[in-house]
Amino acid sequence: MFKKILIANRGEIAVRILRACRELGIKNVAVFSEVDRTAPHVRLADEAYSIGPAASRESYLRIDKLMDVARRTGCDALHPGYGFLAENPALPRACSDAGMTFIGPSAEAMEMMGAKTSGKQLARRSEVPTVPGTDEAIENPEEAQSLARSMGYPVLLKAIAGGGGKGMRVVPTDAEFAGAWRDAASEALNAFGDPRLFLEKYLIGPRHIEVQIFADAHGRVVSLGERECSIQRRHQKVVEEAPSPVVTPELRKKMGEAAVRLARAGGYTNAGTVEFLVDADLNFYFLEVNTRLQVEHPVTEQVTGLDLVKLQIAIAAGHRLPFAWEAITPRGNAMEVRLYAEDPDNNFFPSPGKILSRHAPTGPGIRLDEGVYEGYTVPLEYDPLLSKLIAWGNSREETIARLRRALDEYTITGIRTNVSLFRRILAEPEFLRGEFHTKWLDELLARPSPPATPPRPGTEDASVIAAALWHTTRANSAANVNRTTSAEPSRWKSQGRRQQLDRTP
Amino acid sequence: MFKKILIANRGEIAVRILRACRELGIKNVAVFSEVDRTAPHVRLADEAYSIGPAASRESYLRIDKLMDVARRTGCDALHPGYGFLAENPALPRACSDAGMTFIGPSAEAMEMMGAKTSGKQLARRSEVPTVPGTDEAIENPEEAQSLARSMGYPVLLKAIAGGGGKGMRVVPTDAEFAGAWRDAASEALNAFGDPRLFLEKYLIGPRHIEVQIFADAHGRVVSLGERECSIQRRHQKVVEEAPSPVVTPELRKKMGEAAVRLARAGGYTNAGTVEFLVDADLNFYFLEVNTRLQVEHPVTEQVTGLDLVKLQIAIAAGHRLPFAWEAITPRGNAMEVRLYAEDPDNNFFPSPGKILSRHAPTGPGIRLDEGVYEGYTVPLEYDPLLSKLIAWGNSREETIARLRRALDEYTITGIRTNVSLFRRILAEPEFLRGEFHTKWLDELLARPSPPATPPRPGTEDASVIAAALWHTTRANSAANVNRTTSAEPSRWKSQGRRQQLDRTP
Amino acid sequence: MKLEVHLEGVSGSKTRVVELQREGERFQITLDGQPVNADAIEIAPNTISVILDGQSFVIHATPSLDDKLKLQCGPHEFSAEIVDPRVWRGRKQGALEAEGRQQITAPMPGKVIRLLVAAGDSVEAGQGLVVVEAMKMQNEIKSPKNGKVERLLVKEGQNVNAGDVLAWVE
Amino acid sequence: MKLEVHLEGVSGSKTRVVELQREGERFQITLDGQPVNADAIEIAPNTISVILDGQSFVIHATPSLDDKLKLQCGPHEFSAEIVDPRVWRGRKQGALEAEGRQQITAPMPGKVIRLLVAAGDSVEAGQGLVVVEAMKMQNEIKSPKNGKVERLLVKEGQNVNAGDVLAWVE
Repeated sequence: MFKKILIANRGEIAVRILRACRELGIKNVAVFSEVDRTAPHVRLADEAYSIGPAASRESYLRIDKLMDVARRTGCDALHPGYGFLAENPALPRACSDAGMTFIGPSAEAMEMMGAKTSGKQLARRSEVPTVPGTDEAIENPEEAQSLARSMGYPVLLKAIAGGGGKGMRVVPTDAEFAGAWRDAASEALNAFGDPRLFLEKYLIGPRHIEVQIFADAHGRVVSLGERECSIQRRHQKVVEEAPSPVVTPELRKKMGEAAVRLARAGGYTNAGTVEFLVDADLNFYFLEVNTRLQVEHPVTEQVTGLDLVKLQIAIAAGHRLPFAWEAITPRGNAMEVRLYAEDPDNNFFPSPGKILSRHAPTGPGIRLDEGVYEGYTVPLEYDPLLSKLIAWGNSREETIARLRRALDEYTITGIRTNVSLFRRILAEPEFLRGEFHTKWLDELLARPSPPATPPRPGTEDASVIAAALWHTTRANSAANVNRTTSAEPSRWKSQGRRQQLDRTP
Repeated sequence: MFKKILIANRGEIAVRILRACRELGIKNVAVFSEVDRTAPHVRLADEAYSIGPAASRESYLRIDKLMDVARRTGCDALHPGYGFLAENPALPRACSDAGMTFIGPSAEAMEMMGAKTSGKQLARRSEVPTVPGTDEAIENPEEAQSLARSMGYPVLLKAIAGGGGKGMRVVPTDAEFAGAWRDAASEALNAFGDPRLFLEKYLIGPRHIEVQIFADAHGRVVSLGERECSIQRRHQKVVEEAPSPVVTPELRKKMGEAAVRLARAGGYTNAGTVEFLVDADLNFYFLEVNTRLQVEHPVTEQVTGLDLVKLQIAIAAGHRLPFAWEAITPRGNAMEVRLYAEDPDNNFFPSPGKILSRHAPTGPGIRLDEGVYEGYTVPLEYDPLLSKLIAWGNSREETIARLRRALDEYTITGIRTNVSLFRRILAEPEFLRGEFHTKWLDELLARPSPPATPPRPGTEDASVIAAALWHTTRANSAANVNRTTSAEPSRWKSQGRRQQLDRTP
Repeated sequence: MKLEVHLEGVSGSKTRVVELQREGERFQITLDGQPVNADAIEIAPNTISVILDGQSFVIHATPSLDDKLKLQCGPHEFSAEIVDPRVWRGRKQGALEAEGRQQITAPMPGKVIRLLVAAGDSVEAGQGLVVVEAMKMQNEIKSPKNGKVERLLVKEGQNVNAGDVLAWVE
Repeated sequence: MKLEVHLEGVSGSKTRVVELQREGERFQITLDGQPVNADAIEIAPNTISVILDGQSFVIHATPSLDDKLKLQCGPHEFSAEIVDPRVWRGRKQGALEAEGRQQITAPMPGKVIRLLVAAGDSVEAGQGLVVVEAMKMQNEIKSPKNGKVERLLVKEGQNVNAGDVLAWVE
């Protein structure tokens, strides 16, 4: 097993990884940029080294600096987390050059499976379904129409030279094909000087469902089941759950086998995620492979009982996937919400700043993967993910009830968070019935907000009383200050504000 | 289902119950004594009512006051938690008189099973093994000796009139029987004026293992498996785990069946715990029944996935135990430590007071059932249980590694806690091998403390630097204060202390 | 002590009169002249527990940069302005002025990366005015009303702090 | 600023000299005259992060009633007394005096429920002197040394605060 692991990341995922190291008795080394000196991963790590300015490309994206720290501290392995360099093949290559183990797939597997086009080609070769269609232009409209018929409507016409929606048409029925082809080709010609088109099956309201795979260096590849990730805001996942409310045991088996086939074909090792689109008829289509740990890995952990980060480390160290793990059956239901420092009332504008106070939920069925603490200043330079709140329950209903309860307990002052977004999602009947797709949340948010739930009777009175009490106690202490200091005017407001803003020197 | 539940308790268990209510959509009502106005259960409840002075017998033990609050607020059920009135049959009777449901067994079942003697009699009638021996005096020493031979040595002689160890003798072998009998009888005569003795099988290094049972009102009784509770300090459990490291599937089945038999014989309903002593040969002997929820119920929840408080509420509302629950198989291993406000370096002296700062562990496999928050003053009037820290892992080793990691992250200032006790227990080879009994911890603590683990190199230097930094920043701000106020001497110490002690007005 | 509290929240804006009279460790409280059965205590810094007719509320108070007190009570948020008759402070005139003219401020620190309008342009409510980048995300600051851009106070490339005025829309 | 820090902990008691020199937002630090590669910052009130030769430490500082600073660094605890040459304070004399004579204080608030000895009694180290009840638990306060009870300062039934002197043992 490794002696010391460099964690080439920050935030909650760096904390997640160093906790796994600690539980395994492996020393861990954190790195931090100038603005991350006070970050939780620095606080909790065994060792921590500065690697440069706030801008990622001058710190977290600098392979040379990471390798330098690793060499100086005697690390024998590196964990990339997600984001930053996690899917950059140059990092496993640099590790290999430095005689260290990269905790993840090989550079070759990363290149072959991670890139969209080569991933798709690999999928086709491994008989993993991809969205039906052609990658190349079809010259003859009749040929295209007969292909459309064989795929079934609706289909999507796309310009070969396209982009930005120009030369793109959804064709709902066969009768509309010829006209749509003409319009799209002419639009493409006007926009790009190239009228050529290709076509793809158009998926209506698809779901985003992904399969977690693990492959060891001894040829064993397993699927740990799926995650439902269709709740997305502008292509960004915000709620994830396992298992998916629509996946049947048969579909789970088929998707799992497809994912394993793909991983085998790509010579994949370590943790990976095969993303699929699933249509209303439960047909699934390969989307892409994420050659790393996912943000949403905890929901799989909660239902399988496995620690995926420890498993990644064990596999990287050459251990075999134990047989028993192949037979893992998920238990209950887990759901994760991504708590961001952003303002849902103001178009989800980032809201970094100092966390003045914080009360985090605990208790049965609640897990929090945190990247902040009370008094911490969330920097503006990075993704404003604060923490991931994960609930587990015997049923989807219990999980949602626990998540709601935990969100009600969660309070944070000083910065805005997107907690109210989750309150809204978790109250939507369609969400509760499991009826949604990848555009569902954007459609929901495009609709006018529902009338606000009226507060519990007394809420307003209690708030007025609280404000008065707050003022009264400060006004009195400000008066005391005035008595002992000079006659210089001192207002309670600046007093109160200082207490709030300056609690950390 | 109930509409509103009165929670007749305080601290972490009141919080635990109100969270279950919230998840079920049931309104909850808290009660509090004068010193508990700021307690977490008041903070989190829907409604909260004062029921009198700090002394329990004037507040939490006053059935009349509880019934008054329940009536005024329209509660249709009451949950007693553990401790206080939880095992007092007068409470279910009062509930029944008030037309409310008591969430627990009937007064009759409580009386029959909860009392030591009637419980033991019931056990004998239901063919549940009890510690072999006689309850009544044996007049004839020869008769006693032949009984001792049939039970097997060692045996324990006890004075009928006894107490405080007088007239008590452990007899290791048959050869020593006659002398021991003579000495014990004469000691008993001197101490109590009554030389009569009885005898019991003496268990060497027994374990305390208990079985969680659930019974609905429709005749169904199930066992949810065992908890190992042998780690006790002066008969007080401090670490509990499930499953027990020594219980085999066969023993689990036998103990579970015995517990279910007993519950059936006693006409028991709702949650109960049957406590057993288990000897080195894995013979088990009935000890007593706890007719309520246990402090350590979370370890069963973590391995079964069940929410025992919700189950209690459902059964009290007349629901049937679902069939599926009978087939529950425990998964992995869970362990709980009881964090107390007490000073392990000073004979576990209680250490109530104000929690100045607090950093609680989170992350995979960690559950915290809390009864405190930062800024809270732990009152001196009650049991100083702060929180229960519960870890779950795929194996006992992983669970212990997670618990250690969590204890390392846990910091609290302002009061002393027993965290170091758990660090010590979790490092003991015997504990790690699962080799312990009910006296093990007392024996461990009676031995001289092992030489303290030397701190990581640099710990002392870092602490000195931290002290200097702390002083420097305060000294400067104190100097500022001095400049603006009069020449009255102002020391940084009072300044710093005020910052610490007076953060809550 | 008698205070006027101007509260803004879900159900609009209101002015309430609160009187707190210390009695031992607690306060006797009246609301709009009526005594209420309320027990209020600050249980942690800026965290206030109020038990009102038996109902338990926890309110988190945060002083904000605009001299208002932000109150969070569960999912509900209010903004309170407190008038203390013991401290004379001229009432703000901003509220009236703002009716016709809107001040556009940066909601958070960041960098102006694009101006989408110029002074004098007519704009519609919801139309983007300025793009501010923060935490690697680009964010359009939109016009709150139909009108005309009166002034733009920032340039492309300029760093701004939370609360900085970016533009005026008339 | 140059400070003397008297540290008591696992490995006994030591006096260290620390010099902190502000340089921008950070400090240049020397320990016993040697410059050290350390970066120290208070990341939350009374929580100090120190990175010393790359090793990351978090120290929680709590001022205690005896004018010392309690330091918690993971499982390790230290007690520090800081001498600031800028502030003249007479050194305590307690340390020497205490060698022969022990002051017995209440470690926590509670109620004296029983006196186990009387003034003038000879006692052994570890022998119980007074029983104090707190949080429903009875706790024996023991003699730290062989000697004689010089004075008892409390009575049965009396409430005591943490730090109150209960007795003197000579």
